[in-house]
Amino acid sequence: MSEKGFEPKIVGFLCYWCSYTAADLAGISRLKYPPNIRIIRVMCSSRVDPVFIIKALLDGADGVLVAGCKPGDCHYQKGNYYARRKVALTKKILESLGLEPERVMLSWVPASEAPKFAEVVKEFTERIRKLGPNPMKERVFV
Amino acid sequence: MALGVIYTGEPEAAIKDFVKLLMKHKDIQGAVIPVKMEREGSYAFVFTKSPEVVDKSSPIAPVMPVQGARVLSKLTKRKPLTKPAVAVLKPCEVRAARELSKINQVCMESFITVSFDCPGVYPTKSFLKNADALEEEFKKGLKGLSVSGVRPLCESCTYFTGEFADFEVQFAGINEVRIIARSQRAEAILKGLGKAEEVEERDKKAIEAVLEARKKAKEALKTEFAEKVSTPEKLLSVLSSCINCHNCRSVCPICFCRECFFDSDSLKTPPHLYLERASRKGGLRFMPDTLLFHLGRMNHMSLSCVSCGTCEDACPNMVPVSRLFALVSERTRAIFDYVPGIDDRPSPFLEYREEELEEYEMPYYEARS
Amino acid sequence: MADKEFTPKVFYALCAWCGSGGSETAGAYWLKYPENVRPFRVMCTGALDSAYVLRALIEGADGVAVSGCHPGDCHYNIGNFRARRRIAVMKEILNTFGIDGDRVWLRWVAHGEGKKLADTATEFTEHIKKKGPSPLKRWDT
Amino acid sequence: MAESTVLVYGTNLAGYRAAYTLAKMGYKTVLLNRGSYVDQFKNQALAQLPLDFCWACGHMPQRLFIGLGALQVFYNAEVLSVEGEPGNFTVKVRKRDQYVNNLACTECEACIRACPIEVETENGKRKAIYVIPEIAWENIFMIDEEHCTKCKKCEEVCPTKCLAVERPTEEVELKVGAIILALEYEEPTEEDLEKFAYSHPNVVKNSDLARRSLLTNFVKNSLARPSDGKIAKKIAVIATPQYNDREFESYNTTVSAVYRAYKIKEIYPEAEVVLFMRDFRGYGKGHYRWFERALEKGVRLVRAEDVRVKASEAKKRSKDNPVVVYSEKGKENEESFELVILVTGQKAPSGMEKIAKVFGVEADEHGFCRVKPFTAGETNVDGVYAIGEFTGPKGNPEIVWEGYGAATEIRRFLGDKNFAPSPPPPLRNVSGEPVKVGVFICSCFGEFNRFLDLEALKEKVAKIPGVAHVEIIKGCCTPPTMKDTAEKIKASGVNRVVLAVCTPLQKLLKYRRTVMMAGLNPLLSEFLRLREDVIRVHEDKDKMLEKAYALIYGGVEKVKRAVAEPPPAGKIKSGVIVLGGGAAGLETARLLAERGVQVYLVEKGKELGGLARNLTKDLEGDDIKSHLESLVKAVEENERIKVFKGYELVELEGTAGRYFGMIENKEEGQSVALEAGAIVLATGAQEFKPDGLYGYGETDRVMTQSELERAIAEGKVNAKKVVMIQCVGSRNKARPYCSRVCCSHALKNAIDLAEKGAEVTILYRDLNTYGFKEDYRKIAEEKGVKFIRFDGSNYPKLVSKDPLKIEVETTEGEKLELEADLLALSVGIVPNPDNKKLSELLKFNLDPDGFFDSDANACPFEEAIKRLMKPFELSTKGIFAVGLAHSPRSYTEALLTAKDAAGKILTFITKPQLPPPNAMYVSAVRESKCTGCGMCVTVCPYYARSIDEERKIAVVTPYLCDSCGACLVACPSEAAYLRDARGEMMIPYIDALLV
Repeated sequence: MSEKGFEPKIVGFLCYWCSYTAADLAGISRLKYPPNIRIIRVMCSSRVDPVFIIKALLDGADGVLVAGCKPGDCHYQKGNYYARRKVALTKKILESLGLEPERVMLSWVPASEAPKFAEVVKEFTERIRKLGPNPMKERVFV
Repeated sequence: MALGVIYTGEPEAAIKDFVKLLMKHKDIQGAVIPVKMEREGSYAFVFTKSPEVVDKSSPIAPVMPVQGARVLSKLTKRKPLTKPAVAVLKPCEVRAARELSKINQVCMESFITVSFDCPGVYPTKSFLKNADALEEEFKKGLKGLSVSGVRPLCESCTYFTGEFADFEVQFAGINEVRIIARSQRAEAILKGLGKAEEVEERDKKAIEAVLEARKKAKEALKTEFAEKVSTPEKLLSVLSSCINCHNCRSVCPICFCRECFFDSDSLKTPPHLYLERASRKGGLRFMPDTLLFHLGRMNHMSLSCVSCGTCEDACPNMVPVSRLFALVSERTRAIFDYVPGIDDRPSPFLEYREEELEEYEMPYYEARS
Repeated sequence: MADKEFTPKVFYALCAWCGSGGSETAGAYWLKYPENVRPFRVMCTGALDSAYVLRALIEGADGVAVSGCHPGDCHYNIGNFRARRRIAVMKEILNTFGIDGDRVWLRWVAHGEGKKLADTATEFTEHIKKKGPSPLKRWDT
Repeated sequence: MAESTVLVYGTNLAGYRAAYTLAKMGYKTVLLNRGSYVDQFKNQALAQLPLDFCWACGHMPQRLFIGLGALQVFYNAEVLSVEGEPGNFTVKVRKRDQYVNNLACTECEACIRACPIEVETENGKRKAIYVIPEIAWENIFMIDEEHCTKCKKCEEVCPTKCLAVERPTEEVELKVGAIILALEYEEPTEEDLEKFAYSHPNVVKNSDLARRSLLTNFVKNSLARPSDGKIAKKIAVIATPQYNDREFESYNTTVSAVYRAYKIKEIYPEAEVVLFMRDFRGYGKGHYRWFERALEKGVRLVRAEDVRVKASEAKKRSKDNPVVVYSEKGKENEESFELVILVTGQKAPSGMEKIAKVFGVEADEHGFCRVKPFTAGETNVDGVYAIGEFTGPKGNPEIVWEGYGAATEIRRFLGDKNFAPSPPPPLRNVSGEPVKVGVFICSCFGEFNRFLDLEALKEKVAKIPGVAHVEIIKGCCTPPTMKDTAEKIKASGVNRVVLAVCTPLQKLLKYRRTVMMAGLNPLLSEFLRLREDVIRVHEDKDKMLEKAYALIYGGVEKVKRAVAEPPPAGKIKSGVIVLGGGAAGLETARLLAERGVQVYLVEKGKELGGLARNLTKDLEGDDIKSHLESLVKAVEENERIKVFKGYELVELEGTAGRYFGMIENKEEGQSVALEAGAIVLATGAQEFKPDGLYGYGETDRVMTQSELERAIAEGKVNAKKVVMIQCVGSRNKARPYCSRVCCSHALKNAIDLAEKGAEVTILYRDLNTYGFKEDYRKIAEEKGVKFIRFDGSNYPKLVSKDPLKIEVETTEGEKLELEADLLALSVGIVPNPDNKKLSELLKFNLDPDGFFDSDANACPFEEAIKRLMKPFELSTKGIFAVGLAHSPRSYTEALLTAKDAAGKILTFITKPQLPPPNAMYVSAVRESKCTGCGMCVTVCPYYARSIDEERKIAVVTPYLCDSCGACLVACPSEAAYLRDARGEMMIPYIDALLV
């Protein structure tokens, strides 16, 4: 599966208050992380509908990262708890479709922890690189 | 005589070659064509720019789970394509697309349509149960346009040639495959490709037997099937398995609304009105408004119905929707002598004459004392 | 069916100009017609959606009469020509299923023609009385 | 300072239309009715409609504008004296108010019940106070002065005190800026119709017949013989003015005659119908069609030279059959009929002498009011106009045009505008409130209690889910009751209103006003007719209660889901593009510019004047040449008119109210962009060239009538024997219309030549000498001009070119050979060959003959009464065809079409938008449902809808919408909807109505 020169395409849904700010900070701090991630800003990780994740995977993303505030830190008090449930559900759906649930990752990245953000991205990219390209994107019928 | 190209060999191969040829034209981008899904299963339309996908395609698919006109509508409802694409369609799909183009739901300029002698298609459900064997049988019966077990509406379809497309593919009743340009645009494309030949028109007699058989089936539909729904009681028993899912409406190429009136808030009345209705009718079946939906849809759409049969295919409970529609639309269209998809006139509901239809008015020549 | 007991319920769609005018004229002259006629006002016969007629036939009306301006007299010039086409289609559909298109009547009535309107209401009620209750007035529609 | 109010004396349609137009332009009008109610003096449209149409809408403008305050009507009015000058007339009027003020009357009929006097009449018994039976569409109460004892019992019981048994005759003094005389049509009297034994019971006037069948339309029972009530089977229809010198033939006579004959055969095919008529003079193609249809149906046509009716006993009780005595082909015949229908003509206005004395106007030789040529009714007195049938027999369209024309011309005498509709009261925002429906049941001051148990009804209604309040009210159609009801609505705190009342057709504005006075948008209300739908038309009290309940239930369910949308607004551009610089175009441009409108006059050629430059004078001898010259001068000197010579329209976008056009001068390579609110099509027409017919083009002794006119003017004609052939190239398959000017043209030349001693013979099919033009036929006959009729299927033939010899077979079957020195061909008018291109550019349909007919674009049904009654202003797409672009017309008539168009344009061009509440009811688009299919655009009769190509959805131009609802039916998903009849309101309405 794993090809030489395979560059995974990763979609990252980042919550506005924590993870997106962390990504901001990472930029300001000139921290390096892989360029494979395409960031989409959402107000809260709970805004990430499972449909978004599946749509991204069906349309050619190799992995999807959902990142938000730490449990208890959510700007909206309880959004990230819902996000956690949604991601868990999505993983189960992918599993039953025969797609690796590892292609979806949920991570808590607080606003101040820019290095953690860079680390998460690096780690996830590597994980996907190992998994190889998403088999869905080559198929005409999805 | 007409302008065209002649191929030898199997019709499907000829169509694929022809589509690839068209795709080489500088003013054409891509093709919309049915392709068999990868594992055992059904067929679907693919919009592709790649000749390899065309190679894998099945232009004359034995089933029609999605009506091609819906595909064209989806592609061009909002804006035309930057350059036209080739679209390989069954005759009923061409007619539906032409009908839709009159009301701005399909941009015909965006497609070079190719259509062919159609043997009909299997009901999707029975096909899926026994795909391999049926596919084999379909291939065998293709050239003679005699495939047994196709949908009842296909059996009685009398507009089964591709003459209303830009390119008509003829193979039934003749040895070779003749592809004939049926529009000025098509002729220009052939000339542009340097492929235009003078091709002889097929003798009408070559397909006369098929036409006769179809006409007979149509008559039977009009008598035998009509008898099955000839009274309100019979009609309601035919509709008794309808679960109001409105699948028939969602797959219909002609039902172009974004939201159907019969799904809208208009029919969602307050609870006490359900009670009023129940008390005057002795009860109220749920889901309600089944008959209203079907008769209402006939009022809206029977004049434009091309009798493609997709609705019946989509029905989970075997309601003969398409035959009901065909039966009705045969009669309603006759009022205006209108054939959807073939007539260039707009829908009869958009026109009127000052003097007509007096037989539908109630005269009043004598006052009551 | 106890025929003697049967008083049909008639749904009478009237355009806002001539049809309604006709019924006002009938009122002005104190012309009597059966009580079970339910007037239903639309702006123009051309604005009478087929769904309304069907709804009435299914939900309790035994017949539907439609009256609007005479051809050429339409307040909106041509609305009644379009209405005529719609009603023709409707009747054909009903006939196909033996529901009887004759349960739907189209008759032009001008503003002044109060007698014609009252006559129509009476005549249509009698006509429907002969036909019996609407076969669509059932619980399983 | 000049006065701004206009006095209209008389109630003909032109007068009504002038009052309407003035109100729309912003001027008040006082209308003087000589009678005591609206239709007592019948005007041409109401007395003599060619076809059986209901004419109820004829009075709509009056009711509307009285309601709005633009129009004041005085009844039993007479003008005593007029003093002053244009702009400042003082008019002394004697008037007596109606016994019952119909605007304040609730029509409860308490007065009728209170009246102790019973009167026996032809139609049965009635009280001394009664409702006028002939006016079916309105309840007009009248007191029979002869029988009334003035006991005043009616006055005592009248709840609104709108009734007074004694109304004093008053004299009032009015200050007005201008005066319009619009006196009505007069039908021949019994005495005038003596020749036709009109006093015999079975001889009836067509107009009486039509009026009698108003309640039923014309049906078989209408043919009941007055003598014994038997349905007549053998019927004669006579076009009387052609055989009677005591009446003038009106525009409608022959058309009415053929229509009546046709109609009898339709409803009673076994009847034998004989039609007596000399010439058929219907000059529209639609009218000609009726002629052919009648013959197809089996009507026997007798082109008799003379007709009279004799009856052995011409008395009202006579039972014998009247006998028609007629001469045909020189032979006298007699035939007896069961029923004789007289299609009568028009008489000169009676009392003209007095009017002439009071107003200073003059009578012409026929006894009608004389007006100046080329004007819309200008009399010899400045500031006094005379319009409609008061000035002579004329067509219904011309009458309407004169109304607009006079209103336009008369504005120059008036001061500042003095009328604007009052703004609506402030409305409460109810969005967010829970729905609370209030039902207000009218008792009509307790009258309804007599028929219906209102308390029981109230109790029943209160149980309907969602009804928060039920109340019985006294009424809401008089100012105090309206105020009272509005307060009750307010106090109840409801936000949806159902008014169970009476006749919304007549009282709609009052109900809307009541709801608005309560602070609610009228879209949140529904008005039901308790009276017309329940109380008056039924008998069984229980069933009535049930029905009333069902109606209210329906109304409640309907308003529950009503939404108060704010009235939309749309802007109108202020300029006008006039295409074509012929007489009609020039006149429109002049009138508009003189009234402050910017005009762009676009002329394709190098010179202004058009086809009229070939004319010197008309049949009546009026000087066309100098009139045209002064018109050109007026246009060229007006600084509000920008003239573009050598330019053509090349592009046009937009719709009524906002057009963007591009004009181009191809020679100079120049183009100019123009913006306008309306477009005037004055592109003219051409004379038919009869190449190859009768040797035309081969010898110079064969020429057309206009070539002959020029030759006469240049003194080049010295022929001794002249033959003229009418209808050359007209009224055939290719051009199935009558050009109406050619007969006059021939007569004009024939008289000129006859005066010079030439022997002139006119070969004709039907001599269309409409109006007073018949006089000139008589003059011609006196001067020795011979008239020979031939049949349309058998035209004269040219048998020799040198000498010119013409063979003709007369309708009597006689073959004649005529020798001539000169042959003149009367050719028709053919449409401008550019019309087709122009129609595509404007997206404006041509009529089947290739002319532009604005009314046909708004209302294609040719015989439609709407063409006459309804002011098509914006529903013509804001495009107005005038002059010969519209139809073949004489110079005078072409100018009239121009004045009409100018008047129509002036009613809207200066307005930014339509005032509410009309605009509240227009159709709208649910954008989330719309797919841009364009079906609503196609079906919209007012061009009010278009597709926004960017968003692919339909959009509405609100000031063009008349809320007919065609769009919502065309749209299967009801993405198009009417604001007061949304789908989600209608289905529950139906469910509840069928309770």
